[in-house]
Amino acid sequence: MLRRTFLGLLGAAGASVALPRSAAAGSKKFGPHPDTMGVLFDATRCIGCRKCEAACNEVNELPAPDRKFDDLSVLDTERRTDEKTYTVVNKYQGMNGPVYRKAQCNHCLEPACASACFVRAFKKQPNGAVTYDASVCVGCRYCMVACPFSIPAYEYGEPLTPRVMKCTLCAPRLAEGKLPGCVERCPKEALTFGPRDALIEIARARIAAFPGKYVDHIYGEREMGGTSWMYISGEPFSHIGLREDLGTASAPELTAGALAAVPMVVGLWPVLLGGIYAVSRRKDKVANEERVTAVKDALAKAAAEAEKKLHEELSKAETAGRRRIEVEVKKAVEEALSAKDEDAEKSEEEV
Amino acid sequence: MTVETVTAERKSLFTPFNIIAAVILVAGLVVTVMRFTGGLGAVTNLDQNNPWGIWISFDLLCGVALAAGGYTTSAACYIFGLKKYHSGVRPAILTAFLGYALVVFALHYDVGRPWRLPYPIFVQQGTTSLLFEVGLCVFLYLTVLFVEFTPAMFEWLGMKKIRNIVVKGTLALTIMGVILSTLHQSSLGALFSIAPSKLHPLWYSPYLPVFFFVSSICAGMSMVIFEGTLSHKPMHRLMDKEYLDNHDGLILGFGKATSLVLFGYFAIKLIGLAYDNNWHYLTTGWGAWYMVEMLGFVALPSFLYAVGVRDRNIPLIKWAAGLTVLGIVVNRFNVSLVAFNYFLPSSQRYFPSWSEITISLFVVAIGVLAFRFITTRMPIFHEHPDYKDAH
Amino acid sequence: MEFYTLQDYYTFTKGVVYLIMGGILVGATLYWRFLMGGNNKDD
Amino acid sequence: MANGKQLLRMTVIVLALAGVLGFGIEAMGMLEKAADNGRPDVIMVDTIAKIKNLEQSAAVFKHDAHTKALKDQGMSCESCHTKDVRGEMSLSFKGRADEMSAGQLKDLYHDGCISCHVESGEKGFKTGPMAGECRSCHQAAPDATAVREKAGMDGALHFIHWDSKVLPPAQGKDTNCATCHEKAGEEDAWRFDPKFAAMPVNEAFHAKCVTCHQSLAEKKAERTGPVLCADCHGAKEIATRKDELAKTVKAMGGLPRLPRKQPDAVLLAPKSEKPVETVPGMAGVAFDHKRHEANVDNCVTCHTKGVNADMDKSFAALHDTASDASCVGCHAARQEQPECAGCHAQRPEAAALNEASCATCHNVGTDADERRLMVSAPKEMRAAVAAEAVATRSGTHALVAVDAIPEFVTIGSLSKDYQPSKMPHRKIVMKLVDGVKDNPLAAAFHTAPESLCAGCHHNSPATVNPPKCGSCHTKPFEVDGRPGLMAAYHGQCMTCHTEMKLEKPAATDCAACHEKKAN
Repeated sequence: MLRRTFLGLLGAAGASVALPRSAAAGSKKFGPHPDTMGVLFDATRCIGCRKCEAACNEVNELPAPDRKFDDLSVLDTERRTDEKTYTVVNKYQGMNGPVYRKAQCNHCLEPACASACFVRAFKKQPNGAVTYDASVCVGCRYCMVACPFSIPAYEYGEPLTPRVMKCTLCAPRLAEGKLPGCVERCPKEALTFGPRDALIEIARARIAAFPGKYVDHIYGEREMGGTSWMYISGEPFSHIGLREDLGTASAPELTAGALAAVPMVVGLWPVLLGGIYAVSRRKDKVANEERVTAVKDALAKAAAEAEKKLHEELSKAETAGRRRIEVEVKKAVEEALSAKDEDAEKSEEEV
Repeated sequence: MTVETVTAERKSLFTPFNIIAAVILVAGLVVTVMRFTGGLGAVTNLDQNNPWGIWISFDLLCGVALAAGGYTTSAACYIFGLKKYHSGVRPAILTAFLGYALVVFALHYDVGRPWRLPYPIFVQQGTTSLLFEVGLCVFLYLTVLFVEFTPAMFEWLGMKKIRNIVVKGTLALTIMGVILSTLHQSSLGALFSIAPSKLHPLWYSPYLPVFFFVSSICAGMSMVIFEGTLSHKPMHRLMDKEYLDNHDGLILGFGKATSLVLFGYFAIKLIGLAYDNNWHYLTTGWGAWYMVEMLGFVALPSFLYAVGVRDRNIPLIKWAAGLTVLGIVVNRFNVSLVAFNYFLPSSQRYFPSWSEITISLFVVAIGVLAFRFITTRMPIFHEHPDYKDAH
Repeated sequence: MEFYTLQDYYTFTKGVVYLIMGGILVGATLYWRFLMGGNNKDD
Repeated sequence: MANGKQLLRMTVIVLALAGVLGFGIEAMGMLEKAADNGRPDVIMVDTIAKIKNLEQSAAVFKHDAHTKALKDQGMSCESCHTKDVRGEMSLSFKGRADEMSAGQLKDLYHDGCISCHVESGEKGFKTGPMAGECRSCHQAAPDATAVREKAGMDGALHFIHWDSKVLPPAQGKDTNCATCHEKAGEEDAWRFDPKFAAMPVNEAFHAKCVTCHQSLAEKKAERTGPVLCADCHGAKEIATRKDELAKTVKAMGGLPRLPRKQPDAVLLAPKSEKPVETVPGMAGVAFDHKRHEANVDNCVTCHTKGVNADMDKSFAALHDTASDASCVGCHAARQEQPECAGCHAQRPEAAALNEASCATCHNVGTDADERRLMVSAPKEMRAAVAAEAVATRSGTHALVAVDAIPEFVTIGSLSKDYQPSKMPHRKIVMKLVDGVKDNPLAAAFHTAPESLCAGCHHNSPATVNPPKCGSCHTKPFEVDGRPGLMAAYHGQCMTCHTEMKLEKPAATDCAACHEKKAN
């Protein structure tokens, strides 16, 4: 009984998991902050020169790479961001020659890393950057599990002070009114920095101007609830290493159901379990009482029966005794009557 | 009795068990030094794509699931009033307490800055994180388990007064334990609900928390049976008549319950499959592996339990328990490792290194040793003579 | 209070809910004692 | 119930099986995919499927393998296909009638196939499956799948038919069109002939082509067409044929015009029987039919519904940029060839359909009265007007004098890390000139000599003295969609090089255009 009740209740909690997907939280909507900035990457413009990588390395004072940034043979193998590299450019084989795509933190509007972090080390800033605070990070790496774009990297080589490393959208430079390092260095303006809304307009305009050149989709406009960093491309996005199966539900929406079940459990389990306890105790008590009564009854019955039996025995014994006496008396009387008949008759009447 | 045990230990210091344990401990200490001097990279095969390895899959996910015996047994005994299982409660609580303590211990290896483990609770609370929920619950539940365990310790130490105070709170502690367990067992599953794109659809489900919770019940009860079987032989001399008399009854009762819960688990997994319309994946290689898990490690043990209970076949129930425990391990590994990052090419997939396995063994060895240390000294498998009929 | 991300909103509401949860656990214990502690022999 | 030990053993077996299945299945998955060799001649015989559910999978029939085997064994098509009274070969299997039951069909095929296999086996030939070898034909996972290209009667292929001496002209005619097109003057009678009306188009074509080719072969004619599936439908075979025909056509100096009395020039303008009062809004277009004939594969490229059907002359149909059959669409497609794409691909304002380009075509009858009169003019007059207009087109590209083109332009206004770039301006222009100078389409549309300049110096009137790039491209990384100067230069040069398929210099070879500053 216990388990089935559990199942039932948790089943209800589980069902609610699937419900709150479309609207953000009930009827409330949380748009991006009006100041949210972003970057638009245009894959038809990128030439794979790695200048953005070099710029990123410089402005973030990251360790020197194993191979120089002007060594373009690096592009032959697909790479991902790591603890020494906030951004990488990868080469993909397109329908008409190579296509390049820059990878870095997409600065989600509803960051999965922030949603996952149990010390709030990640924060979506009003200017769009998702920043990281190493001073509270425990190093659990749940952010890396959560990130749908597989961006955060970890300093596995650091024994005691490992950090999670990822692009900061050059938040410190933005504060100084400068462009992100990679954007500023792009020789083809394949990267455009600006208010996110304006970027979407630009992207739409470009797609409309060259309908044959672009896939009619802005990657990041809605993916995972939308990102600050967005992409347009002439190749299907899945061909340039961007997953098209992420869906539009943001990370907080994905976990909202499970989180919503938590307080319900705390609220209802004491009631439920206390109830079960009380019921089972009461059952025990009732059973106990019944047993006691039953025993009492049984005892009483037994006693009664014994008494009855005794009584019967007694009465039987009495009758028998009486009979014996009678017989004796008779005998005596007969004996007496044999002597004196009339006297005997009288004596019998008297009895 | 305590005195006897200690002398018995001394006689056989070089038993195979002790030698293996010693080897594991030494190897574990070596890796520990490497871990805290060279970083995670020096001892693990973790990389940027695979941030969680077997220290999470085995030590955390399996550890927590298999320690679920604590709350299931105490709930059965104290809340549902199944007093005949009373003799099974203490071993289960002890196993759970050690299990959770070791989970926390193992986490010190896995997280980057272990001394900050209290941060999420005391410094900055990331309340939207399921890991926060897990952390908070594990922290509280470990405390609850410790308090639940203390009567045995106080009896051993002869501290009657305080022991009686704690025992009075048994019901509250048990309910607290069930609440906390419900929450973090399910939240461990919900951890992965944030990454639908990374976990294979056959294992990802909005019902993940429910799956984890229900399977933890099976895991807990099977672990009680399984662990009872394991400890039966070496600990037999410590077990009193009540424990031994009730043991078969406990196995039968738990076997029946587990069989039923496994049935329910199978049913809700099926519902999950239908809910996301994932049938077509069943014909793929992943589907075959999923079927192995579902048929070989859920349906089969459920059936074996049922047969065992009907025939009062104790050995069969014990085998079924072993299979269930293995099945839970398989499930937790599937969710966190095998089906996680399923889309990556095989060259980028994770496989544990020897030093990671060593630490996992090290943790298990410490658990077994602690279990032995405590059971040979404290009244776990037997009742303390002073507290006969105290329940 | 104005929130610009669902994330911030949830952080706030969940924080409050966690505090309430703590209250519920204490409250439930006290209420249980009040409920069970009466003089009702009938139980 | 069963005892524990037995159950344990069963458990172990089930687990082992499941394990093997789990790990082996991926290899099995690969096996399924292995036999994916597309053949044009594979026919899946599933005739019974129209009547009832199949008991067996459809039978895999490789037609060319059979044709060749029959030939090798001295047998003919008649082993499987009967001839009708007219001597035309039936395409269905011998003995098949319309109203046959499933059982009859099954027997027909089984008897027909297996008896023949047995006979040729007895004669000592390598033969096909016999009775009992069901799975050899009825394959659930066929070892070969059908992949057929469209046969495609293009201009050259058409030419070798109508030019062929093997197919004589019909009586009293100059041409042999009637050999295939039974009603002369209604060339696409193919589709409208009641004899073929009930037939799917592909069966009609097979009935016509294959039977004719086969009968010519039997008559030992000088030349005949293919009868094997692969020769018309195999990708490799089609490519070979196209190559060979292209050589022939080249040797002849181009394909002769079809002797069909089609017009040389047509006036595309509103038409009416009676004189009209209102003036049509748009000037007419003189359409050079002759030139277009040479530039398309066949008539139905434009006459999509057949040459005798009315064309859709609506604005939408003729100006649809997405359609290869529309004027504008076809012209736009031409802009995709490398010589044109360098400029056109990166300039939406140079796209096929823009306001400035209307008059390029619509220029006959600029005078309103003339236009009004033309509406009711007789056909001949209209054709004459059109021909006159066509004749005035020069066909050669107007160009700026070479001396007026600066030889070098040094771009140094923003050099920071690199030296100024000395751009070989004249060389670049001449490269563009090379691409268009013999292109009549370009000549017609690039109306002014400075048109080519606008390929780079866009968004300003075409002139030999365009404004400086920096006067528009000012600040970099602005959100108004206009690139900064550096990105404008890079975008212009690199995109053009990519579109024109110029491999050198590579876009990332910075020093090829401007040397790195030494410091």
